[in-house]
Amino acid sequence: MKRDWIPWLLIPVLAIAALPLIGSPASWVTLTVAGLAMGLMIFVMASGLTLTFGLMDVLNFGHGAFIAVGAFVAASVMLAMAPWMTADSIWLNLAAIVPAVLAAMVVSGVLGLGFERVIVRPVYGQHLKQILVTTGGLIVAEQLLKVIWGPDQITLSRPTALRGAFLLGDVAIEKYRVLAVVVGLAVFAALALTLNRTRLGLLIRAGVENGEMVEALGYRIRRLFVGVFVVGSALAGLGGAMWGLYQETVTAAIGAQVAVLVFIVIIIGGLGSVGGCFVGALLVGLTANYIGFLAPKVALGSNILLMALVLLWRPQGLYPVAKR
Amino acid sequence: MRACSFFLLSPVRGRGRVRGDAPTMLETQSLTIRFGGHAAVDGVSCAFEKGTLTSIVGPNGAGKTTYFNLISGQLPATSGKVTLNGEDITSYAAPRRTRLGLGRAFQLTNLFPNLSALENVRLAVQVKSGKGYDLLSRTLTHRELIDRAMAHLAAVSLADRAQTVAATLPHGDQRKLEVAILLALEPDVFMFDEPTAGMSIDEVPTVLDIIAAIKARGDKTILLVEHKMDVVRSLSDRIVVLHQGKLVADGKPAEVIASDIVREAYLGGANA
Amino acid sequence: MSGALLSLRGVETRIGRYHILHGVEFDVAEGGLTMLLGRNGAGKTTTLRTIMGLWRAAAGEIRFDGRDITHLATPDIARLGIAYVPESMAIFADLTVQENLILAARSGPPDKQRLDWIFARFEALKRFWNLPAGLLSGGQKQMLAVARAIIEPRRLLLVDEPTKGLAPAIIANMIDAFRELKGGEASLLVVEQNFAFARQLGDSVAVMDDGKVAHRGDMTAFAADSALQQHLLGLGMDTHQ
Amino acid sequence: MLRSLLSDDLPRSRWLAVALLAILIGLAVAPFLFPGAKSLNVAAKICVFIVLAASFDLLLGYTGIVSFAHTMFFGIGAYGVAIALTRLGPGWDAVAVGVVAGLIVAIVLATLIGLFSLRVRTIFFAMITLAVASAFAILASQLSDLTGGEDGLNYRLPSVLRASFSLADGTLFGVRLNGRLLDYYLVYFAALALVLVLLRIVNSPFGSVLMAIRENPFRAEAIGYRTVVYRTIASCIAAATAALAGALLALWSSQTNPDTTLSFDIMVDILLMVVIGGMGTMYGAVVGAVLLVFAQNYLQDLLAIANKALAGVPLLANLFHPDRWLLWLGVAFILCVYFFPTGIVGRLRQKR
Repeated sequence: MKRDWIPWLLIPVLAIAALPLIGSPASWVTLTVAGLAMGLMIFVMASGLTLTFGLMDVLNFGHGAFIAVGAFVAASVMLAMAPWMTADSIWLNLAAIVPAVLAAMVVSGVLGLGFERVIVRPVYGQHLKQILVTTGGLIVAEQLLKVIWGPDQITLSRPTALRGAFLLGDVAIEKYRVLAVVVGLAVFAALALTLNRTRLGLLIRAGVENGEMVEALGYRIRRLFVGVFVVGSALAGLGGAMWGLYQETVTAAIGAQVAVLVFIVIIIGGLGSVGGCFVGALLVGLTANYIGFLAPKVALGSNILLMALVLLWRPQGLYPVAKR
Repeated sequence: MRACSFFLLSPVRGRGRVRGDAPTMLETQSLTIRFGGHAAVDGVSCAFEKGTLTSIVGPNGAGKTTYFNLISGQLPATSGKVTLNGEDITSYAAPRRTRLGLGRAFQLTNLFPNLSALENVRLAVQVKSGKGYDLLSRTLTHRELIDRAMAHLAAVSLADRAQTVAATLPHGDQRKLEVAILLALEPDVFMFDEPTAGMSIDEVPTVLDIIAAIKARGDKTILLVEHKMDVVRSLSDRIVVLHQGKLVADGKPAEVIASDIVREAYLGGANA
Repeated sequence: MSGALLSLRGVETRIGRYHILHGVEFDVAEGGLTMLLGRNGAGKTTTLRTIMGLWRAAAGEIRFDGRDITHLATPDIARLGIAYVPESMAIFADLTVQENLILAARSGPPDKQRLDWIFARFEALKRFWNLPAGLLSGGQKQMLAVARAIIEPRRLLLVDEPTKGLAPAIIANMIDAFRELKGGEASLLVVEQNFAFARQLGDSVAVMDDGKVAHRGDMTAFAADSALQQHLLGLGMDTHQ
Repeated sequence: MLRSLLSDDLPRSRWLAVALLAILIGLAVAPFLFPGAKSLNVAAKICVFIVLAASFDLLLGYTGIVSFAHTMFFGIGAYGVAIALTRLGPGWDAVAVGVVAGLIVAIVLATLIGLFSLRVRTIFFAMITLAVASAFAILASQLSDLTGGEDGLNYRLPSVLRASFSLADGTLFGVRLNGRLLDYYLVYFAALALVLVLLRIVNSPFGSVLMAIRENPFRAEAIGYRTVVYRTIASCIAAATAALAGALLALWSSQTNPDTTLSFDIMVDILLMVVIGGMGTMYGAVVGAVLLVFAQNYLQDLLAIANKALAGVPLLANLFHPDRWLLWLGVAFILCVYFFPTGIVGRLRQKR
């Protein structure tokens, strides 16, 4: 089979097409890095959602709750370790960030486990109820966040080592964005390797196609699904933590806001495809930054426009999943 | 009368049939659909005349239901043509074909489960009345639709279950309701996909009587997919045999049933 | 019945609102090959799916190797040593031929000798080893589906219409493969429309009609009784006369 | 007469009939029974939300479509009137222009979204509407020249609707007969009429097709109904009605901003109203809207009492904080979806 590379080509095509419009190469580099960073953060949050949909036909409208929880948990840990965050040593900074991010992932993951049991499991296969009940889950989760952390937004500042920018000539690249790109690529590489090179990955891919046959081969797809759901929730927590540091503020509504971008990305990618989700996320990130620079007022409409264009071209998304 | 002569076709490809006197109501020309590389229906050409009942038989996977889906528009043809009453309907979506007079009953019962039996049939009556887009009158004021729906329910002896929610009807009654919906569409071409499947023995005659009654009117065209050969034989004017997506035999019931090619299609080449 | 590896007693299955099986009863002997025949819609596929746990039996009992498996989950049933080749073949189209087989071999990398044995019968699988299975032809997919079921020794194979859409030469290979398997390591329950194939392979036969087993017995006797075949297998020319 | 007015869709439950009658009469006499600007405001809000929830039920309950863009149409209606009144001055001609423009925009958008995405599965449609609605909300706050941005618009209503306008000298039952009273009855009767129209639509031949599509879209298509067309028309009607509800809100409150018309919070409120009241019953939307607006005002008082009692306990006290009323309704919502899919009205009708 010929691999379908055209969607991947869209990324460089979009970047190159933007260059003459933006004019200044320096601004272009800054915007491109910013777009990649944003796209990769969204990818981290969206990857789990697209896989759970592929596996069990479950779409969790409450996914945003995990993003928000990740942001809050990470913020709490980092605020508690404020001296290390503000210290002038990259190692002390990291010693604060790493546990914060891990805590965010663990808490989101555990929450995902509970969410799957209480909210998602009773409504398998019933889409209308699923949409309603997971939205209900989001409402309750958002309120609980306010119960625990209070209704006000939390201000969070990045650690010393991640403030400022690298200067290459007249090009400024924010350090934090570079970190976001690195982490996002690492997550993508890990997911791609797992899916393509491990038995577990084979099982997940097979399960997305035909869960019943995977069961008939002797594997428990339910367990697989719960595992993917939990990992997806943990990744949403990681993404939430990164997004919180990126915005430098955390509010209970953060989840619902970012979830909209996440939905756009997985629709563009073709529900169920990790590769499509990756391409979609980068396209969304780049478009948002380019348009944000060129015509700030319509920046958010640009994602909708992008989605509409992609769906006109490929109505099932960039990489539709072959179903039974 | 029809002049259906009997052909044995070794390598069959779309071909003409000897024509009868009755006008052709429905015709497929080299109708083909491929899934991937596999042709599920492969160049089937066949004309169905007004006032006749044709049974389509063949072993599992021969492409009978797929052939039905191509005719009624549930699947798009890869190539070939479908004409209804002389009009090329190949590119039409299913609803339009239905409104033009193609009526189909489904193999697996396919109702509006939480609506009453009457409402199921009334919705079908309503299609041709053109009242579907009427949003400001009350449904209950359209007595004529309700009366006609009741008449169709009575025709399948379900009149006393009119107010029962479809999902709670016993299986046999659901099959009858399916037939009532088809009657209510008042089509020119009736397509029955195993109408007696899953019915208890004593319920089968009701449905067969209905089919016989439609046939007796003489102005309708009936296509029937059925496995019970005694049913096929007693009702059909003509039998068409599909095997691996191709039309392999076509002719009078007695001749087709007795033919080797049919035996081969069913039993896999053994002289059992 | 002694020596029965699989036995069904009074199995009833409902799918949604439909009552499909009405008390199915038959056995598959240890080391034997039972052909499950019957016309369309008689309930053969539903029977296989019920054994595999893909539909739940509403009543009755299914025993495998003396153990009640009626209420086990599908993966647990598979792990007892039952493999299933569905009618739809259910190939993982996005995975390569190799990956399909790696998944099917639960206990580790596929055994080299066994692979060679499979390649000898289904040569196309070797040729398209690294190709996504979705690109195989219908017949090649069927080979892969069967190969997936026999990549490791299993005690019972449930095979739904293995010859559908196959060329005669490949059918011959399929017959070879099943012959070698039965009696040796595996017992088989095969749903089949192709009677020529069925009579060559089957030791015993169960014929289904309207969700029940209408006839059980020896294949040789059944193959000799053409009136019974015609009555049960759907042509029924001599009935109701 | 009553049958015709209710389009043969009678309450079919004594308690439901009592509740509906109480709502109908209660809202009619509200200005006299509970005088004061605040309670009149609550009553008017109930009227507006009844229309909004009922129009959403046409989609969710009757057609089986989940749209998260319903507040967008509500906002379009409100902003249509608000912008027209701001730009053209406080006249009825401006109101007419605003209402018509809002309706046109709403219908065009609903048609576009419908034709574009109603062919696909429920989930797809829900996601797309969510995305479109959020983009629209941000767009509205960005185009501050037109919409006043985050602050919204403050404008003057036509003079007959203002408090300074005197309908007649003196008072009736101690209530001044001024323009606000007139405005309230404008909202009340418009809402009543719209609900009756929606009731008629769901009980019309067209409405029966919608239910058929909800039950089995494949079969509806097979007997000859073009489901995409019906679904699109249904979303256009729902969008237009939501826009009219928005216009009523704008005519009542003399200010329009994103928080009161476009926010996701309002969308959540509508969902709660329809699901808790009872999907696919139309009366459920009425009951749900009343319940929710009441809860917003009185559940808070109840929670405040619990909050005081638990003042010492750290997390528990927060759980019963008056601002957390939505938490409890959210829980009720989830329980409803699981255990009472036909909501309050469905329960009442079962009991008879």
